[in-house]
Amino acid sequence: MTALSALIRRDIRIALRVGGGALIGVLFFLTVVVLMPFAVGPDLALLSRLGPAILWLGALLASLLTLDRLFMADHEDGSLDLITMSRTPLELACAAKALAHWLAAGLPLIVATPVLGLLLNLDMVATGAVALTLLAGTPALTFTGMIGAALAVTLHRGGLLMAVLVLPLSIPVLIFGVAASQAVIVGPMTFGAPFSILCALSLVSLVVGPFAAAASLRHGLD
Amino acid sequence: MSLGPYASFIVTSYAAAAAVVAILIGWIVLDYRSQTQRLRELEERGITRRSGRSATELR
Amino acid sequence: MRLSGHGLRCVRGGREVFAGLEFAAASGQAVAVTGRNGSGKTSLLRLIAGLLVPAAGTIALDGGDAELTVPEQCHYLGHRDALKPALSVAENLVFWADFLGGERSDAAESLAKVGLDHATHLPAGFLSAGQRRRLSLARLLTVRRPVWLLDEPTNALDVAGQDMFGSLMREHLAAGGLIVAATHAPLGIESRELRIGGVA
Amino acid sequence: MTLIDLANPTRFLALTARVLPWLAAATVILLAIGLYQSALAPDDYQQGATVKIMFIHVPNAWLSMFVWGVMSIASLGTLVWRHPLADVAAKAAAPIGASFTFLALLTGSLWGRPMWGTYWEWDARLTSVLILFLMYLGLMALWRAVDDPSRAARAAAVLTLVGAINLPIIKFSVDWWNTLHQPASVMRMGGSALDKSFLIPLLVMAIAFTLLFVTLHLAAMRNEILRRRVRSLQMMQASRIAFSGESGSRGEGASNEVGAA
Repeated sequence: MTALSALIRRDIRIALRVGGGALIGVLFFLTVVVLMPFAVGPDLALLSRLGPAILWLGALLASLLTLDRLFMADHEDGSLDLITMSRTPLELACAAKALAHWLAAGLPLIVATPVLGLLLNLDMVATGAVALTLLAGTPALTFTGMIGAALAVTLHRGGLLMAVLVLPLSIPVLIFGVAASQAVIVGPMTFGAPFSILCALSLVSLVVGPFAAAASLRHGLD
Repeated sequence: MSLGPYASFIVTSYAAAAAVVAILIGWIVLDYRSQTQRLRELEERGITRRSGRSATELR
Repeated sequence: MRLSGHGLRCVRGGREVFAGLEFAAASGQAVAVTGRNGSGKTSLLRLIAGLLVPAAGTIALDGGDAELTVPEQCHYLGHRDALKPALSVAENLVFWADFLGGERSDAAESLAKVGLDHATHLPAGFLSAGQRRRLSLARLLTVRRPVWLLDEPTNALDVAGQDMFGSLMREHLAAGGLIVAATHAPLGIESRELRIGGVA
Repeated sequence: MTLIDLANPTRFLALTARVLPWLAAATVILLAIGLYQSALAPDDYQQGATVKIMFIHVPNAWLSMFVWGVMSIASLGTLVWRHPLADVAAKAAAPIGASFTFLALLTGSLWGRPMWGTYWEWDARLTSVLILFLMYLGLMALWRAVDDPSRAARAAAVLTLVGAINLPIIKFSVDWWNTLHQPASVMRMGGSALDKSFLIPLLVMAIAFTLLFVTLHLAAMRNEILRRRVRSLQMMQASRIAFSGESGSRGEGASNEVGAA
């Protein structure tokens, strides 16, 4: 346990220090969401209808695009070798890294949601629903995105390739995340059904993500 | 002076401005203290500037 | 304790690096792996460290902790320092000590041994290449592991640093540890030579 | 005291220490007068008492642009004149500018709520200020992303100047976009048609806030100079460590490693 908490603490510390990128994700989220009205038009009624979708897309892109350095930095400076050799199972180490990333980069997105909800003319209930679905859904994004980050190390390519690999995997999360938020705002579905599927998706990715990432890292090291 | 039906908005605006300016001042003061503190620590370890002058001295 | 490899074959990128490699080292012994560039010195170390999978052959550590795998009982000091420039010297070292776990000694003491005790709170990014190497060595001292796998360990170290490193290696061997080092330069301690890739 | 004299950071620190108390005092006095006058200002016949929000909204909106202007001049100083304090000035101004811009947005939306019925309207002015705010945040992120301040300075200077050129274009585009969708602007504050009873407090507040900025900016610049001294001393310390081995009791012999300074 000390090993994992040490890893989590280190990653969060690096993310928050000078040169770290924890808050750039939030800034990206903000910028993407602000761009939308310029394409859609400033019609508040329309924006509030599209609001959950815009927020979800923004959060999806922000949480996936910040992921591509998750293993790359550790690979470049040799830390990944030591992590692989250590007595901590690589799966757990991967899970710890993903958790640290979610705490440093995912949680701020959820905190920023109410402000953006204001810009998109969402009312309190709708904003709360979006924030809640993001809270349940972003772990799934981080943990599936982690697989792409591990592949990026293996293939020595980051950036767009990773996005292309991971974005299709995140479609289910997007579907149920937006569906659950829309259910609160317009109906006719109940909030419960899509939300529990969303939670299930998160739980599944919590299990599958670390194993897939660890497997791809193990085979990719050379 | 009566602020009318929207008093809370006016008060909030002024309060927010005061709060943000207070945070700015607080940040600048704390930052100043921590930087001078670190300079003093470095000096105690015998690390001085090439000019030989004290780094914290302002005059 | 005895570290040995039998019939090791290493294939990288479809090219056979070496085959039928045998080696053995017992407690208190150092093996200097030599050979021309590309002969597979680094590959051998990475095979032992479990970072590469041998195409054939086995690696065994007799007399080690039966609960642990061979890599878990090794220190690997590669070309890259595994240091984060944003963290301080002490934070870097304490992180690895916490993460790697097992028996450990005082981090401050190790830093003093490698001559970095005045830099504990400086960001690692301020260190020179030689100082970074010293910090990596402090990791080997802080966390106890019987087997040290060293890849060109004296790179970037100055003469004084090499002397310091020599005495640290001697201490480690005297305490019953063993060392496998890939090197061009003389290791500075008594060692058996394992020449791979044949005579050029 | 000329600009050349100010190039010496030590002399700049001395000047700052002398000037800051006076500046702070002037700021406090002017702010007090401005606040008093705005409290006495009459209600607007259309907007009622909410017009009082204008007295802080407008100075902040003015500063949001003024600070970018200051940073642009500082950026020219970095790129063209290579004035040693220019990038210190640019870096120190960014968070202060961002704070004022944030206040302009916040007070704008609080002012808009009674007028529009919502906190946020994609009104051309507010939207432009929002984009400006994002650019401030991006600039701060750039400063943070690069460890070496002199390297970050170049990049930030280029971005600031590009921003300065782009801002009018953005403003124009947003205006066009806005009128395309909403023929009638929701809120019109006649600029020069403002009554004298509003104009004087507004001017006093604007000057007071500008003075506040100058005070904070000088103090933040002083911090930045000290931060850089800490940094360079730490670098010196890092390169000196090897020598401390010399006097160590372990007798490992002298090391003459100098380290990357």
